[in-house]
Amino acid sequence: MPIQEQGKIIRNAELQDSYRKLELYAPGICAETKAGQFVHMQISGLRDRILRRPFSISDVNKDGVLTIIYKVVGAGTEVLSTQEEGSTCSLLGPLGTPFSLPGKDEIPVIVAGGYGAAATYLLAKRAESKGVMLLGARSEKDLILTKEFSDIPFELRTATEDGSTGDKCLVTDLLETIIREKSAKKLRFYGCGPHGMLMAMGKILIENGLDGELSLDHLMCCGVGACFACVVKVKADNEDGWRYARTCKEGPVFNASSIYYE
Amino acid sequence: MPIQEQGKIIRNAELQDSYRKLELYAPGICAETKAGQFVHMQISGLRDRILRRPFSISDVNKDGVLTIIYKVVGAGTEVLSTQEEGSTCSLLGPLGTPFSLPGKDEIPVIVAGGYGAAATYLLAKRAESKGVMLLGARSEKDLILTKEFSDIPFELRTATEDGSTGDKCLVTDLLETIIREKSAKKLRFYGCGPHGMLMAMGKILIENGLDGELSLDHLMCCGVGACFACVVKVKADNEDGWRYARTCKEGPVFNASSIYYE
Amino acid sequence: MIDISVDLGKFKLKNPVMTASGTFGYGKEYADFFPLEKLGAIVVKGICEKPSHGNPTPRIAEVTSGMLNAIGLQGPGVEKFLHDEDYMPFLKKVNTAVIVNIWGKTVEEYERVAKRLDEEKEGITALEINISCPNIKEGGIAFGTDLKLASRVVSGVRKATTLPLITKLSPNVSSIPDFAKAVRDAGTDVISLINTIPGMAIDIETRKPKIANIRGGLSGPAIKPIALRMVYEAAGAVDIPVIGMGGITTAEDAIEFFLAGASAIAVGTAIFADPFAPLNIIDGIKKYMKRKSYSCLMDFIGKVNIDKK
Amino acid sequence: MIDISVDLGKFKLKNPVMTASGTFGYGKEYADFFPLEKLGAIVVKGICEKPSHGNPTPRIAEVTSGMLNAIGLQGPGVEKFLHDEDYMPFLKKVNTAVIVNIWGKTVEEYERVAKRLDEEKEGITALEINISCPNIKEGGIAFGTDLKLASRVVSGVRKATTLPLITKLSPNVSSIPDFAKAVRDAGTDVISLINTIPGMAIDIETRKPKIANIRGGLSGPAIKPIALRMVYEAAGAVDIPVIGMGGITTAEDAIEFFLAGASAIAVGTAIFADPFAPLNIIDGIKKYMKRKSYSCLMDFIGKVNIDKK
Ligand SMILES: Cc1cc2nc3c(=O)[nH]c(=O)nc-3n(C[C@H](O)[C@H](O)[C@H](O)COP(=O)(O)OP(=O)(O)OC[C@H]3O[C@@H](n4cnc5c(N)ncnc54)[C@H](O)[C@@H]3O)c2cc1C
Ligand SMILES: Cc1cc2nc3c(=O)[nH]c(=O)nc-3n(C[C@H](O)[C@H](O)[C@H](O)COP(=O)(O)OP(=O)(O)OC[C@H]3O[C@@H](n4cnc5c(N)ncnc54)[C@H](O)[C@@H]3O)c2cc1C
Ligand SMILES: Cc1cc2nc3c(=O)[nH]c(=O)nc-3n(C[C@H](O)[C@H](O)[C@H](O)COP(=O)(O)O)c2cc1C
Ligand SMILES: Cc1cc2nc3c(=O)[nH]c(=O)nc-3n(C[C@H](O)[C@H](O)[C@H](O)COP(=O)(O)O)c2cc1C
Ligand code: FES
Ligand code: FES
Repeated sequence: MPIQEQGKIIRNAELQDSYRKLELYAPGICAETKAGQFVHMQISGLRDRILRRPFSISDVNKDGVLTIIYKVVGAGTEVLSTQEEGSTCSLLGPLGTPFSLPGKDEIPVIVAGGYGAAATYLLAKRAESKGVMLLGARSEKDLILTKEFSDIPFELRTATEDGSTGDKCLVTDLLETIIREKSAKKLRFYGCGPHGMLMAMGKILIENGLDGELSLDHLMCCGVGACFACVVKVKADNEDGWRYARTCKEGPVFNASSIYYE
Repeated sequence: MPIQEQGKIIRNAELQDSYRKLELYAPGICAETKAGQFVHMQISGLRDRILRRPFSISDVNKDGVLTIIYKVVGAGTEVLSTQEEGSTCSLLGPLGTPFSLPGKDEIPVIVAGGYGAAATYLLAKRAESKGVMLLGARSEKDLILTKEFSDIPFELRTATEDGSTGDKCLVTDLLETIIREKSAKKLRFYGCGPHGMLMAMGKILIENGLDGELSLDHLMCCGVGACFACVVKVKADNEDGWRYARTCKEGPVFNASSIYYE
Repeated sequence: MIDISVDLGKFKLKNPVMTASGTFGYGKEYADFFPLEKLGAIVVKGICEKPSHGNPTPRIAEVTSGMLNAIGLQGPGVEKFLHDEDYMPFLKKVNTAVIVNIWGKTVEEYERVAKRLDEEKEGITALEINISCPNIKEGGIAFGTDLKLASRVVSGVRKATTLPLITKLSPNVSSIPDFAKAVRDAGTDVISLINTIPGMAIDIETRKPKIANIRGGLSGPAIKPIALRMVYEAAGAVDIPVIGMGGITTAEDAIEFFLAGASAIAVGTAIFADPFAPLNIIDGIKKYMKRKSYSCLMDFIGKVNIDKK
Repeated sequence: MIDISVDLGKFKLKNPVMTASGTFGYGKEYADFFPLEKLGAIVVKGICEKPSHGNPTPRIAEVTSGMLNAIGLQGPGVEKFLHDEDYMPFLKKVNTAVIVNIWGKTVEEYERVAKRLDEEKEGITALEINISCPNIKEGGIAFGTDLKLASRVVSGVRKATTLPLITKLSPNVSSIPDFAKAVRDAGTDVISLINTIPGMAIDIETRKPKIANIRGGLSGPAIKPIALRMVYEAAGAVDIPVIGMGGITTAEDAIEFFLAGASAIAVGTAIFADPFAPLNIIDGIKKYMKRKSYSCLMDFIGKVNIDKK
């Protein structure tokens, strides 16, 4: 059950490039968190911007520490990056429909870009069988949590657009390779990253007669399913063949097969 | 000539009760400051409140340090009180019509309440002849800068409404006493404090055939005479006998005899 | 003893703090966070006749001290609303007033929706007629900015139901008093205002409007002074109760609306920032009343001090 | 080379950034801070026939991301304005466009003021007809919210002067396009908008309105989305140039207004926070144009990308 909790900042430090790692003491939320869920954060000091910001829960531990990996992109994350140890911020969470964990005999294949690595870390950690992480980015410096995924251990394969590390290709190219390579095995696919990447991934899965779980990122307002700001088109049994589903409540994780691709 | 300058906070500490002392490095403004002028301060971090706040310049020194004594009363001063050493805030100043310094052979008599002591400190310091400070407040804890005035040296007489220190009376009662006591001498009267106190003071001076300079406090917007937000009624040579004068430009210091008392 | 119950003519509320339509879903979405019983009333998201998709995305944009939205009234339609477990059946179990916000593309649709709700009115305290949504192509604000159309909608709905009627006015008019009087004459029991104010924002990099629908309705603290002025004008123009809303975030904000003449208030956008805002506002109102030694809301509703010169 | 000069039909400006009437006094007040020549134009505080006191105090109140003002057009009157050293004689020496904002209590007063300015028009670039001040008892917004009165004022002034005319519209109407077309037909050369939006704030301790005049005009970042939407609507409705204003604080804000269709913009309330705001905005516009490889303003004025579906 989601709650509101004052998260106390324990650490707020640079992780890599413009990515930062935020650790918050929020035992109530930690206890309830499932992989793929998010918190909706009110950033104190952002007086003239009133909406909360959603961040995936990257990790939780039994001491009640919740980890978020965020990228500084605008006014909110800018102010967040100046918040000091000891200060607090209000969190609503855990919110959203989580990933379903892979079965014992399934190999999880995670495809991630951007903060997607953070959003799928807890999934990888909690998966009983260890699997493969396909991580994509523009350039080496945007590849985050590579060590952490290797340590789980997950097999890490990387793709960069500029070829600065890993294969010089799109991460979805790695996905197609994996599908060919491991076609005999029982794979479970998961994805989180930029919209374009996820749509490409969904289509690849469907073309191959597969399914998977995709975590979508969308502008949010309430975060709890009340306002209908965050909708995406999903297939539906009506005249139009689609309806708008709320990313914050019915998602952020959707089955690739349930998404309505235009 | 007024300028805009980024003031760098050197010290921002409690002075007494809810009064705080703020020292800023602002050499450009310091060099130009006359007693009774003010700075118009933009408080950083006050994102949803856009107007500047006016504060009297309490002191300046030749090292370019400008001192303000402020009371925490609302959102702006609240945020100001959290600003740390090293941070900056934009200042416009020095603004407003200053006090005229007393002549060598005149005894300055200053009547002050609230932050009025801060607003008249530089006047006292720069006066060639030392004089008398009549300081009033609700209670002992609201009497500020008593030591500083004594050190100038000024003769300090205090009045509190609750009698916790000094005479249990209004500061304007002390003024009437002084006028009687020192009637032979050449006195110059100055006042700064709450509106009611200043109006009472003005009337006492006029009844006694005297004049004086009163520094008025008014809601301000531009601070430079452009918007007509801050007006007070002054006597005028027109049909109505009064006109609205801008406190920020034509004031904050007005002659008691020029104010239109309703 | 402090009494914060409020009498809105045909119905009473245990306290004067409601949720604004569209910002609290159908109640259930917030049931995990606090007991919904604590609210004075729950006003649900606008209901029309058939299920409706609403507008394309992006539907919201954050702006200075507020937000733009063009949700476009996505909703289940009246039948599903009446019978699907997530909507009325759930709300019937909540021990507080339930107000159903309705809209239509035509006067007749308003009437039909009202009639259906009237037929199964158990658990419904009142209807709020939304003639002011800026985000739909047909109906909505077009009704709310034309005196004759506004009257027609209200008198049509009046004939379709015996439920108490609240009419929600548009801020997009030159004279609020004219509209307040028109809808009163057409038979509304209560007036509520304001709905969002049409606004726009443009992404200067893509050069696209930040809202797919080009315009969106502005809500939040930014509009509070405008809303307060309009509530003051509405309350001064008619004798029926007025429900005030628009940017209310704190108890102090709410009290300003009471002083201006609102008998009750609704909290909207503030809920997105803090779901507990309505409860904090209820507490704050009580504290203010205690401090001021007011024993009931009538001690200060409409009691703004205006110097008569 | 980046060219930011702008052609407003009957007159040109060296750059598209002006000061909004009432927020920059008569120019002189800010002359200590920077060379006034840098501005595209100085628009002076509203001028009427006789000296006027304006409203009682308090005249302003700070609200969330904005302010309310009810200055009530305090001013020297047209004769003093023309001859007193602080006003026109000073402005004549400044090498930039000077736009005189005018108002009157009656149509005839508008005409007389325009006529006097026409008679001594040396140094005056254009007149801005304020039919939208919410803060005066007679005239002002009453003219700006009535199509016939708006037309009468503009056509009256049109006859009184050959100076280029800008008409400043009120946001307090349901349809901006109707007013834009009416004043164009009445002979205005340019439209400017928006003026402040009537609002209110109440001190909950004293229970008094925070503005002595009860209502005040809302300005500042809070109104920007509303202003932008209205500029977009006005620019879409008429072919004459539009000057946009309302909450513009940064170059990004200004660029949004250009994209929405404004040919020039005015900075108002932002000047109170930062007198250098107009200059920073000029710089920011140039940087944006450089980054986007635009060589003149026409490369992006009105070029908001609207999906035609
Ligand atoms: C379910 C979910 C999980 C997310 N998890 C993470 C994460 O783990 N790490 C991370 O760095 N980012 C994450 N994001 C994106 C993050 O919410 C935005 O980067 C953040 O809101 C930007 O705020 P800002 O004030 O800095 O940007 P601004 O651009 O100033 O924000 C303006 C508005 O747009 C919204 N917004 C801007 N970018 C996004 C975006 N990409 N997605 C959603 N809303 C946006 C903001 O919330 C705000 O309402 C997630 C988004 C969603 C929907
Ligand atoms: C010429 C002049 C000199 C001043 N010098 C000092 C000084 O040396 N020390 C000091 O403590 N205070 C001084 N003040 C008062 C000081 O400006 C206010 O206390 C301060 O603006 C309050 O800001 P706030 O945001 O904390 O209060 P809020 O009440 O949140 O402010 C809301 C608005 O009201 C204005 N305001 C509130 N109180 C006052 C006030 N008393 N006078 C003018 N505007 C006000 C604010 O500037 C702001 O625009 C002076 C005022 C003037 C006009
Ligand atoms: C996301 C959103 C959706 C809304 N949906 C509706 C609606 O369905 N019906 C309605 O009458 N008003 C709707 N409104 C308007 C609000 O009920 C309210 O009138 C307005 O937002 C002003 O109040 P606020 O500033 O407190 O949000 C909506 C507002 C928002 C922000
Ligand atoms: C203090 C103040 C005084 C104003 N005086 C006038 C005026 O005399 N004439 C006029 O047409 N507009 C006047 N305005 C309106 C502004 O010119 C401008 O249209 C409005 O403030 C919106 O822009 P902004 O949000 O950038 O301030 C005034 C605004 C303020 C804040
Ligand atoms: S953000 Fe409100 S429904 Fe998803
Ligand atoms: S504050 Fe603008 S004229 Fe004084």
